[in-house]
Amino acid sequence: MSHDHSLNPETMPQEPEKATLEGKNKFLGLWFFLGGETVLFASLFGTYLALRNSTANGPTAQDLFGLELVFIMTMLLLTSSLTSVYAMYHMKNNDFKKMQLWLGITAFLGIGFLACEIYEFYHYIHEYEFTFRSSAFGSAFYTLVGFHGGHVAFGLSWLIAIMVRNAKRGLNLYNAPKYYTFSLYWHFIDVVWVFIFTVVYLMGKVG
Amino acid sequence: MSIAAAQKKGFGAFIWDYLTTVDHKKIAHLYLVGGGFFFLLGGLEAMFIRIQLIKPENDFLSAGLYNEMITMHGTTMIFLAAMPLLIGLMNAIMPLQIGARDVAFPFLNSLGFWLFMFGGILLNCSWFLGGAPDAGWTSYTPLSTQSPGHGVDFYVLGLQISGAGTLMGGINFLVTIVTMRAPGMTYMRMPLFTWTTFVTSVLILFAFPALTVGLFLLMFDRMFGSAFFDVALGGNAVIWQHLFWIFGHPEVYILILPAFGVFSDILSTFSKKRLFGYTAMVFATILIAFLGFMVWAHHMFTVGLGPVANAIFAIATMAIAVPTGIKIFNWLATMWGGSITINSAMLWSLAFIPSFTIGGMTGVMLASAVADYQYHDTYFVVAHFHYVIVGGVVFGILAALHYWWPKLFGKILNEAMGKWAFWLFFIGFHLTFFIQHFLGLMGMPRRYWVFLEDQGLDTGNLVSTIGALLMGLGGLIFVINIIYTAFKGENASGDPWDGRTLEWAIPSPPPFYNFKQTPLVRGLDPLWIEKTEGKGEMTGAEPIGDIHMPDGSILPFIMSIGFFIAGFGFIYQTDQKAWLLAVFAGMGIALLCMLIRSLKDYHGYHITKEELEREAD
Amino acid sequence: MPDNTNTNSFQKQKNKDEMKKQLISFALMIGFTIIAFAIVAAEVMDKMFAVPLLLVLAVVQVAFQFYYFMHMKDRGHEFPAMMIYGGVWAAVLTIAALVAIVWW
Amino acid sequence: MKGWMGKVKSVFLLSLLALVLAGCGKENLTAFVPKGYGAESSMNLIILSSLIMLFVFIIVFLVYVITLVRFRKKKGQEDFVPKQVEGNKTLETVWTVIPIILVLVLAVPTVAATFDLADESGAKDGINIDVTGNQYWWHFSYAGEEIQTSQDLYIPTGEKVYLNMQSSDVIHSLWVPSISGKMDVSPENENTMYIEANEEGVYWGKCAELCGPSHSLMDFKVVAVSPEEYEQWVEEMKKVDPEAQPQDAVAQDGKAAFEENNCMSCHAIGSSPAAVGPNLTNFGDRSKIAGILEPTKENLVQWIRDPESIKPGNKMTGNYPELSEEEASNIAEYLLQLQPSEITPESAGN
Ligand code: HEA
Ligand code: HEA
Ligand code: HEC
Ligand code: CUA
Ligand SMILES: [Cu+2]
Repeated sequence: MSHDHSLNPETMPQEPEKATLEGKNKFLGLWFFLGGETVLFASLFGTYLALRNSTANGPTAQDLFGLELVFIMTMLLLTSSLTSVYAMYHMKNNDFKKMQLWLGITAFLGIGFLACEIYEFYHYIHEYEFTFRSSAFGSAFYTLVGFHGGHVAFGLSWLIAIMVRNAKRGLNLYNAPKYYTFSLYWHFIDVVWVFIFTVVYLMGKVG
Repeated sequence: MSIAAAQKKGFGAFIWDYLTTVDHKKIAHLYLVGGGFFFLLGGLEAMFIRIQLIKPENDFLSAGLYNEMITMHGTTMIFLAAMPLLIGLMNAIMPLQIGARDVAFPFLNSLGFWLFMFGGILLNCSWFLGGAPDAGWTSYTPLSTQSPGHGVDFYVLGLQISGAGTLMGGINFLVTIVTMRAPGMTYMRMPLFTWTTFVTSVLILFAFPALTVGLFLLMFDRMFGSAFFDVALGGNAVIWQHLFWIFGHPEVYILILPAFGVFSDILSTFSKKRLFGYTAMVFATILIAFLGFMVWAHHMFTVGLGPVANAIFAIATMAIAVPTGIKIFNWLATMWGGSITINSAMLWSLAFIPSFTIGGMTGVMLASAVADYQYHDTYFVVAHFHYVIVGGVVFGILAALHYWWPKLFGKILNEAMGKWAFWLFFIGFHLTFFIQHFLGLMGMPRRYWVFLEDQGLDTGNLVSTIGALLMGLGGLIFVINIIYTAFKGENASGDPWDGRTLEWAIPSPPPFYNFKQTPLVRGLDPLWIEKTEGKGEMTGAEPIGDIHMPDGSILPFIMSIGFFIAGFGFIYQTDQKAWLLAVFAGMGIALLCMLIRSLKDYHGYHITKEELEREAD
Repeated sequence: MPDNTNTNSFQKQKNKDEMKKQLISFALMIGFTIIAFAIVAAEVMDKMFAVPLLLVLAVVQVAFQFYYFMHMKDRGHEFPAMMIYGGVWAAVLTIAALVAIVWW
Repeated sequence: MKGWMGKVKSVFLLSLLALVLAGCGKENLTAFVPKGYGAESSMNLIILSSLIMLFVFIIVFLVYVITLVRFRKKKGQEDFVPKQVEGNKTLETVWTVIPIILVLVLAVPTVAATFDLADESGAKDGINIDVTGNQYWWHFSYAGEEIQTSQDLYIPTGEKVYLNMQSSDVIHSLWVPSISGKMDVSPENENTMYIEANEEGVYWGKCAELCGPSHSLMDFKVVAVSPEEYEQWVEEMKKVDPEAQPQDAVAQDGKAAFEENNCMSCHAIGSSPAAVGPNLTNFGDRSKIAGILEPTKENLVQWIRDPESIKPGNKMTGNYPELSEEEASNIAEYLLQLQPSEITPESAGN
């Protein structure tokens, strides 16, 4: 009954992530968690929207935001969403090597995104003296975007941990759910980012 | 670990067993002990409050201490007593009711408990470290951001940590109910307690994140100089109120719905009838939960949101009377035509009906926005919510404890003491809180450290205090009953009450794998069906076979200690940056545990068929 | 179990088709993103129109993520879908509260 | 509707009167005896909702008692197994529909009253008073007249008085139970409400939102006088000369001490808007010291020397030099002589 053995194409079920009870549980548990995360981010978005004009004579959204960097970040994260889809595609086809490869690309893109974000924050703080404490707008901006960044960072550590852990073992029914739940989480992060670039940056630019 | 080895062990092994357990029944014990302890603490705080208010301008407590007392009373009772006791009951009973061997995430279950426990301990450490939080359990900004000392910091981190535990509990129950029901246990055959566990968990899932965010914002403002609630920098204090109540109102249904489930099961068992209007009961539960998300601003009628918002929220709030009424009448109809046995469990349930009805109706009175301009923040509100909380939730917990004690611990609570405790508590309860409705309208706002002489408030407060002391006495007898039962109690059979649901189909206390064979469910009240059709016991849905059990783990305990340490670090780094070390160390411990957890494989172990068969005789 | 496994050529084909759909949705998402950025960068549109349009574009994109990338449209996703709808419902209320009635 | 409501109301009020006479509730404090527009509005709804609730409770309780009496397990019938009833459509419909109707009956007047009390269309031409809530005292600034008072709010009877309220620190809530419901006073937004007193009198006001240790001591008074008296009071208040020397020597010493001991940095006499502490222009007319103490000299001396013992956490403590008994006593004498007007809480019936 142990699910530990590496799978060969003969024994690979169609949905390895949900083939065991543990897998099913993880799958549902993560989805439910995402339901909760929706409210979490909604509360942050709501706070941001309520405070986005409370700049207390500090820099405003129009002063700060540049579209180029945000566009690059968006492309990085969106693409990483696609690469993780590819990874899951190869998981279904039981091609462990390709799965790891695509996940590696995902991680790479994620790191790129995070680097851009760090650069962006650094830039605001040093060029504009716009900090967490400048105004209610500053607090809300860094909190919302920072929470998302924190999620990305956590996702990356998670991804790297399972990739390294399973590198030598290959795919099995015990770790397939872990990969799959990671990919769901990663997509969700992308969803949040879509709203961030829309609500924070684009709407901020529009005014 | 084989079954026999579990019997005789030293004290150290006993403790170790509980620290590492992932068995839902043992975790339930932990929750009950933890929640019970905090309930006593909260009760003690209530006694101090009432003693302070026994006469006008009393000086039993100082002004600052009084505010700490009410804040800790409210916070402790809601977050550390009522909720954990309910979660404990859910843990103990829900898996049994659906015929499961365990919950979906045993590890998370244990982690949830330890987070709750260490969050609670962290919060209460404030008493010894310069003062407890003093801005009310609602912690309205900017009072809470301006509150000096570290009191409110303890509130923020204590609740953040224990809240994370609760959220895990909620997700765990949801997945358990979705994936682990026994064959034949369809959704519309689940006992009401399981249903309310399910709906409550949904509420937890959607309500707690708002609190999480609120607490983060408060934490950032207090500890890292952000400006969410700082008017000078453009902040807005009302954001906190919205976030708090978007969480807070669903929270009160998180408390009451499980109690509703308890009463549904008990009333039907002791009336020997199936629950009247089962389908309506289920839908009423869901409807209450749904509406519960749309009414939070009824706590904010006097904030000045304007007439449109006030009118909408007034009507939405009143609407909840309808599904709740459906429940009340269905319970009455369940008893109607039945054969009613009255014992302690039933006494608490019967007392619930009129008491809660009063509380619910004062709730509807509060919902009438313009009337609330008078009631708001007075003792009328205090009376309302103690009627629903004590008369609903606390009665529910006590009823459940009497009802399921045999299942939990294999002993029956003493009936005579049960009745004494009940009557004292019941009479004390009405004495304490009924008169508070009038006190409120007579001009006594809540959270008043003293009331002045010559305002006509003396008699009412005296009566209220006397009532509270009676409740204290009742509580004391209940505690004595527990101790007495532990040593001298009558042993219980598997089915002492002629029960109807699956938990009564197995021995008391249940073996750690619960069901030797997963039962086959053939309808609502499965055990009752088997009884009336002459068999008297459940049929297995599968032949006896190996049972897969999860591994115990100490990681949840250590991880929670990590967060606990980090909590202290966060609180004190405002005084001294060196405390950041504690933050890093604590978080490091927690993250390391997470890493170990995800890198190490946990395959559990199997109880073999042979062992099970040996056990049978 | 055999027809449940992925050696099944029918299954393989299905996975491929699925992947194709996902590629298309990715292309659309990128497209929407570019449109959104273009609207803002070009500064041609009035705020009154731009903001709702941006929001619509975002919602559509997110729907792609959920339904295609995360398979919420597939069988066996009834509960996930329910929970996300529930979360969205609570989210909408929360945002409405904080946007509309905080500054009353 | 009106007549019917009126009758019910008078019966209800009579029984309430009995309650009040029995020692429950202090006149001009209790919400049970409304003496102003807002309080009456609320009271109507309180009565209506109480009646609905009484009706529901009686039904529930009757069914409950009958059930318990009739269906308790009987001796000798221990084995009786009742019929397992699944439900009953008609019954279930009845107890869904009736509560809906009852709720609607309550909802309609609630909405009407909510909009009525929020109607501020008269504010432009009416009397406007700016209210500031402070940890633990109230300040009132009469718009259009150069008048400031603290702790005592003067209003004319029979007229809507519009209050524009804001806090200088944390959230407070202004409540005068017998003439009006409450409204929060918050630091970021100005909240408005109107109050209207039907009869002359001095009404107790309270702070209803937790605002710190002395939240329970943040009382104030609403002094409702006839419109003519109000006019007179306004005139007299305007005439106050902050520099005026008191008559007797003790009070003169007191004035000097008041000026020497830093009191003026927080307290103003006259119409200059004081920020940190209460305006003391008509201090001698007050019915209470600091909102709660009887206005005797001993009490005042104690307040001046050690306010902390009276209102824990107040913002006066420790911000001025320590005073000797004599200095304090002189200051007290001076302050108690600040009586600019004939129209006082006493004359209004306290
Ligand atoms: C278990 C907890 C619990 C429960 C179940 C409820 C239930 C309800 N509550 Fe309560 N409430 C609290 C806990 C709870 N409350 C707490 C803790 C506070 C204060 C928080 C704080 O400020 O610290 C509070 C405060 C509170 C307020 C704000 C008061 C204020 O601060 O000014 C309001 C206002 O509308 C309110 C309304 C209601 C209503 C309408 C219900 C309804 O759900 C009740 C429905 C039930 C019935 C109506 C009875 C049965 C029905 C019938 C028999 C049918 C027929 C009935 C009719 C036709 C009316 N509650
Ligand atoms: C679950 C919630 C809960 C419960 C049960 C209670 C129970 C009680 N409460 Fe309280 N209360 C609140 C929640 C609760 N309260 C909240 C949220 C507030 C608002 C706080 C704020 O303003 O911020 C409040 C405020 C509040 C006030 C108003 C304070 C003020 O505004 O100034 C008062 C005053 O009388 C009061 C009294 C009491 C009393 C006498 C009890 C009694 O019923 C207590 C009786 C209990 C005991 C004496 C303990 C008995 C022990 C046992 C039975 C042992 C069990 C052991 C095991 C299982 C092992 N409470
Ligand atoms: C730091 C500012 C400050 C200083 C200095 C100060 N006070 Fe006060 N005073 C206050 C405040 C604030 C209150 C209101 C306290 C409360 O009710 O919570 C008050 C209240 C009073 C009251 C009661 C007022 C009322 O409306 O009932 C009197 C009288 C008084 N002060 C006299 C004095 C005297 C005399 C001095 C100087 C010796 C003095 N104060 C110095 C701030 C100050
Ligand atoms: Cu001001 Cu309470
Ligand atoms: Cu509520």
